[in-house]
Amino acid sequence: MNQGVGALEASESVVDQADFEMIQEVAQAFVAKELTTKVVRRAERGDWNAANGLWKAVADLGWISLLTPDAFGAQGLPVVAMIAEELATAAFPMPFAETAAFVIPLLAEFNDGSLYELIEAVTTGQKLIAIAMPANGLPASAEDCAITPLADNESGKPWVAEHLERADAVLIPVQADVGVALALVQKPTAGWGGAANPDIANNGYRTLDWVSVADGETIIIGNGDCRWADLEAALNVLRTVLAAQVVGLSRGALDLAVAYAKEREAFGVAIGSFQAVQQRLAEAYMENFAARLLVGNAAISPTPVYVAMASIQAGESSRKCTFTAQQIWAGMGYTLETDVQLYFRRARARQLLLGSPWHHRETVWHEAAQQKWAV
Amino acid sequence: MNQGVGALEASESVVDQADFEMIQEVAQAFVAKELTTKVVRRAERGDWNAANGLWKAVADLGWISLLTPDAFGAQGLPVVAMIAEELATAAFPMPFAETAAFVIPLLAEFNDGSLYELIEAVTTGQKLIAIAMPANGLPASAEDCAITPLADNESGKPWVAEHLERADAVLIPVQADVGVALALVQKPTAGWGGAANPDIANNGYRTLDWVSVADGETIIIGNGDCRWADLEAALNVLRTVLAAQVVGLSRGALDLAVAYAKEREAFGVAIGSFQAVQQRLAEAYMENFAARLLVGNAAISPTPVYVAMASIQAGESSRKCTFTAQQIWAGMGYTLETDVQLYFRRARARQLLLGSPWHHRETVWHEAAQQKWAV
Amino acid sequence: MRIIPTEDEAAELRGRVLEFCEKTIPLTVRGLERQGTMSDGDSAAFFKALGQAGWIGRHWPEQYGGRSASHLETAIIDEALGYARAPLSAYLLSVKVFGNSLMLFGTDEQKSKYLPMITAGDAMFCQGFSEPTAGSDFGSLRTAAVRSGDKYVVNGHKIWTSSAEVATHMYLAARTDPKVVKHRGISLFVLDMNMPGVTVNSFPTLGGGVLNEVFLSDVHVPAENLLGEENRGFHQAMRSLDLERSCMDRVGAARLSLDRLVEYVKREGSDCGRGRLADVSMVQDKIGELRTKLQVARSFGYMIARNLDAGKGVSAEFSFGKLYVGLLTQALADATVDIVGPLAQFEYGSDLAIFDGLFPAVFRASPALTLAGGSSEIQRGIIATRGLGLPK
Amino acid sequence: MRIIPTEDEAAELRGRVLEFCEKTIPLTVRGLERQGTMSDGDSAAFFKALGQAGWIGRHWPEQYGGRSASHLETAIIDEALGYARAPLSAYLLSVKVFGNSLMLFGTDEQKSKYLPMITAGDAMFCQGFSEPTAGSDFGSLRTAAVRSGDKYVVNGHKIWTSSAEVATHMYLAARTDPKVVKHRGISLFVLDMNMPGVTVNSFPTLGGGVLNEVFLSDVHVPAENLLGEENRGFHQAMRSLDLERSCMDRVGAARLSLDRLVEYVKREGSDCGRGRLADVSMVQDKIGELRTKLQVARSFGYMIARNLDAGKGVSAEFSFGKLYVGLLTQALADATVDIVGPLAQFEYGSDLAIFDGLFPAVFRASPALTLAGGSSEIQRGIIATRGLGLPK
Repeated sequence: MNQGVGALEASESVVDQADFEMIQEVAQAFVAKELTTKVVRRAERGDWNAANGLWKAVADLGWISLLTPDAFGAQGLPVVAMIAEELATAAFPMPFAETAAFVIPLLAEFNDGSLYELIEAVTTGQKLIAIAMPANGLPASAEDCAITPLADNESGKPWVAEHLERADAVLIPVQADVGVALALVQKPTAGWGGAANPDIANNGYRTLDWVSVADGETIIIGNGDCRWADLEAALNVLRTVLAAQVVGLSRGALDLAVAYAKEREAFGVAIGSFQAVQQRLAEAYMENFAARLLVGNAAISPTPVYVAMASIQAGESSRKCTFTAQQIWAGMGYTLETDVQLYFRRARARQLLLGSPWHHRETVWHEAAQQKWAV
Repeated sequence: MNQGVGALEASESVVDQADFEMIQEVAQAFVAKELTTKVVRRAERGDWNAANGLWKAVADLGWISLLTPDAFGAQGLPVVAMIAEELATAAFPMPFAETAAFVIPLLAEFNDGSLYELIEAVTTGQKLIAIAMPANGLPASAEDCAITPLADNESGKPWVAEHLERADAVLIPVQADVGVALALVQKPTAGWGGAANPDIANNGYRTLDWVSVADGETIIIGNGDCRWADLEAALNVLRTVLAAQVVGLSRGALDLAVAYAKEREAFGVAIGSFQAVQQRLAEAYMENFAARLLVGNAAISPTPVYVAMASIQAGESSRKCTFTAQQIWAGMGYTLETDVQLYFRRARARQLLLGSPWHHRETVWHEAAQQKWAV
Repeated sequence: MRIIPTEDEAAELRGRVLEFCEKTIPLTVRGLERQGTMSDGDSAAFFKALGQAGWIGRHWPEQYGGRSASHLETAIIDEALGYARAPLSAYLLSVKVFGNSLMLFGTDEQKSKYLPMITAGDAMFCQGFSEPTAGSDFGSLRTAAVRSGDKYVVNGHKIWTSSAEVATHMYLAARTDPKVVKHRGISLFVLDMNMPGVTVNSFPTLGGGVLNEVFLSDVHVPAENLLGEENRGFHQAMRSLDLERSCMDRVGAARLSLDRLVEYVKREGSDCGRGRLADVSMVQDKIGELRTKLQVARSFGYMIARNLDAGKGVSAEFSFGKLYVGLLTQALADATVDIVGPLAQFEYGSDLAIFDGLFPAVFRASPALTLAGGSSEIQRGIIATRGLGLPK
Repeated sequence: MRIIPTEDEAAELRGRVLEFCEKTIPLTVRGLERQGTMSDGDSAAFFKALGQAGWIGRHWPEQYGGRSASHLETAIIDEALGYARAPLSAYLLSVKVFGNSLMLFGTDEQKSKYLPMITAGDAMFCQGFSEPTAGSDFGSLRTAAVRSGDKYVVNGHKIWTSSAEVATHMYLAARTDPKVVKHRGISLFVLDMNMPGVTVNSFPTLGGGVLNEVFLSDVHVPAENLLGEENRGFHQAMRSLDLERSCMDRVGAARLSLDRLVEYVKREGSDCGRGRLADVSMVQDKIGELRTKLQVARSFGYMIARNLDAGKGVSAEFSFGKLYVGLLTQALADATVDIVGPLAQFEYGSDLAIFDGLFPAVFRASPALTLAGGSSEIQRGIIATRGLGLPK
């Protein structure tokens, strides 16, 4: 029972409920038919062929371009979040959130007319643009953006980019004379350089090598137009979709746990008939369902407070679902042979990008401190 | 399985393990034979006769005087904590912690020779001395003490005292020219005055009426000798025993829950055979057991960090045990006819006196930030 | 997608309910001040005023005194009533449990008779399901209804009957076929509480209200008061319980507690006389956590209302509503006491009580929120077996 | 009351163990850097060095290579070994599970043969209890040991056999009487891992170590290798598991994680490059909470050791040790990742890894701490039935 668009306070979205449900059916069918965890398993071993092939299929379905003005524009966020969740149930390793909910909307927003071709190439899956960020997390203020791609070589703060190896270009948030801007750097002829950074999800992070980056052809996007507030809004859209992915990864883990609980026997009965197992799975299911509802709210209204709530609850869901799944799968799930551990690792890695839970709770506190009903 | 003295880092206490266990047996026998919840039920209705009678019995057993130099002195704290815990398993409503672990040791410590008679009267149960404190909690610094009993009338901060109605005198921590002191005020001829303050545990709090207090014969104890550090040390001893009471109240609730789970049937079997019920009771038992161990540490070494840890874990135990007990007793436990709700209310009231959990965790943090093993 | 009502319309509706309560509660509610949940006890005067103002059963058809409103609208009203601390026990039982079942299983005559009495605030229902040996275990029901001519003769002992002290009617479950076992052979009736043979005893509760037991001794219930099919009462009763799970009244009550807590921590001197608790990071953090959980509870409530409005039927996921708000309220009640400190222990009637003792009252009542009407364990069992398809 | 050793003596002992590890681990441990719990995998070289330095089995009598030390002393040693991230899988299995059982059930000959081999660091035991169809359900054991003259012929398939990749011996449970059911008819043996018919397959784990399966195909185990009584193996095996519950090694490992976290948060720039996480109240609060839990885990461990030293026997409460430290480690691992943020995801081998990737390694390994050797649910069941006397 996927509620999809389920916001309560935000009451309108241009996406029709019937449209939403139709796209959801397509997404679910796509995952069921095309997208197995073999794809992510191969990718984690360094073989991205299957993942790239499916990326093209995702592009052909039009899902990367949903947040362009031609499609739903910003109003399509509930659809993008839903697709991200569905793809994540199979732990699809390609940067769907980053591309569809950050790169593309930003390029579209600050398109001075010169970017149509690039947007076309990205939305059709011809080109991949990685996003660069400080190693300790997405920028929280203009000061966290790179001084310029070149000069940041001297600040000493490490920057990283996921999927850099396979990217044709990298998008770097930079400080501009007025506000911020985006440096789009094409892959240098000699490659990206920088050290590989093995991470918990085998996502292929590399440290950004500013010397190599300086060799890449660079254009600056949004200079003069883009304020920190614009970038922050874009980051909140990205976080909403990242949270949706966390919900999807959690659901994937939960589904595996339920399936195993039905199948695996102990003391002559399915372990899923034990009350203690039922209680834990039911609780995980509830937290996951709750996370979907709050991500739904954020997708309709990606304000800081809704995004914070969605992030908090996505984290709660991830903790409950992926951990419970490991417990149900027990020793079997502890070997790298089984899928369940993929979700455990990958959900955590995604969740980390959402930011620290106490920052989110502080954001919610400020809302709670101001808002009051009446009486 | 009561571990009693169970500190790990503090390695010595003058109380012999065999002595300890012998007194514990006496205490358990006393509770089993003499102390039913009828006592607290009557007291909550305003009839303190049974409670007063048992107070005399407690005094006769020598338990109020354990922290005098004649008995174990400060080294007797593990025994006092153990007795407090045992008495609390039957929700004994008299101020055992306050008297045996605060009033008496302070009177003994600052006895200039004039207090022998008073100490004798209190330890034999002839006289009861209430302790006064700011309504929002035990003093956290010298500034929280009363300016003088009289002058604080003007500060406007409400002060309260539990058991004041039945007390022959009240002990008020006051600010002194050097450090702090204790004002011992005899009951005024016209009574204590002040409004009754119904509380969650029906403990008979009254607001301190400074005008009435001024009519009471007053002596100042410890003036010139007593520093805030002395009072703080005394408060930590008190908190240790309050925490022991919380552990005892939690255990009382847990015992009732276990008994009911064995007796009450649903779907044709005892509800205690349901796995979900077993899991919750086992967890509550573990938290309670843990709290006893940490109170044991604090009783051997009542430093701020051990007292903080004991308070945190006593709170955890209380939450788990009393709440789980209410859940197991379900509708039956929700009526005031049953005992289980006594523990729920009274454990919470005691726990509040321990101070806020985040203050305790901050204390522990400071220890953690400094201490390190090696490597 | 368009959600009806819009947020502005919802706010307007909520405002009207709150305004009604602000005027009416002081005039109609006495002696319930120590109650932690307003679904613990009741006021016939308030219920009457609520009905006269047209707030009861708005989602029912107009012919029965309703306004054919959406379930979403009812959810908004319930939330506001909870926020206003309106006494709601019989309201919930009359509308959510009895009335909604009647809409499903009742005859036209029965609907025409009882629903207008409810919407007018004249008929207050209590629920006679639980018995000493049959709590969550409905199959152990012992109260017997023996057919005799055009009536049933009822004998039995009901417990935990909230609102029985003021109710005009009881929604009764009784065994009509003693030969079959367990869940079969149970039927549902409307019982007039003024009939000879009905005795109500009240017991004060931890939550500050009362619970009742009701003895039924040769009570003559007319045969026309049978609701639905004879001996099919178990399934009907389960459906009735399904319909009460949105619990928006509790969401509203939780929101009131949280709003009051926020108000308190912003007071100068709230931090042990030194500063504001609102400036303590841990307090902010905890409130941020609780506010998020409140949003979840609310989202569950709206999800349920929307699904009912969309005609999607009852699903296992409805259990989330009740379970989550119960857990939230417990967490909130406990955290509030921790945050406020020793002043949180003073009850209504003490000069030191904050907000008339709201915090200790909510704390005392909090255990009941996961035991009344199906314990958390049972809710989770429903989710596991019905929602996730795990074996029973 | 006098507790031996004193805190000073304990500190001295701990210091010596840590010093030993600091010298020895870099020389003897390779390839285990990504392991989150050092009881996941193993090093024969380290085990040998540990034995030669006299740290193995000190609580055993001197005639068996021990030092007749107290259980408390062993607890202190185990805690220090865990803190030093020493590889401990075979150490724990050889001493806690096999050796301590041997002390209870073995013959003098068996004790004289195996215990000195263990204390010298020459015999490393793995544990052959689990099977594909018999995890926590020991009664479903299928591996068969058929008596044939002066030996047993063993056939079967063991799984989750930690340390089998380096072990010299297996502590084996096999069915010796196929006619009786469930828990009866099981016996325990010592099996030489070098015997023909033993095949070990290793599987990499989430925790960064390996788990093994062992196929036993017509392995000839001498009859003298039977441990205890034939067909009484179930009860003996349960006793063996009882003895491993203090888990002080895990307490030490948890303490290392916490110390490292404290060290990290005190670094300038740890708070997203802006300041110190140590100055964030919520970080202090969480660490204060975890430190308290660590104290609980430690107190449980010492309680168990003291009870063993006092000859009080094994009780249900021993389960607290294992259960609590497992839950603590999970809470700690998760909180650490939250506190440290995105940098916590970088593993050993990354330039960005903190403390060589300790935090992600501990996080990855954390699920195993409540499933290996009896899941949390089973531990709680033991506490409920044996400790609280609830019906089974």
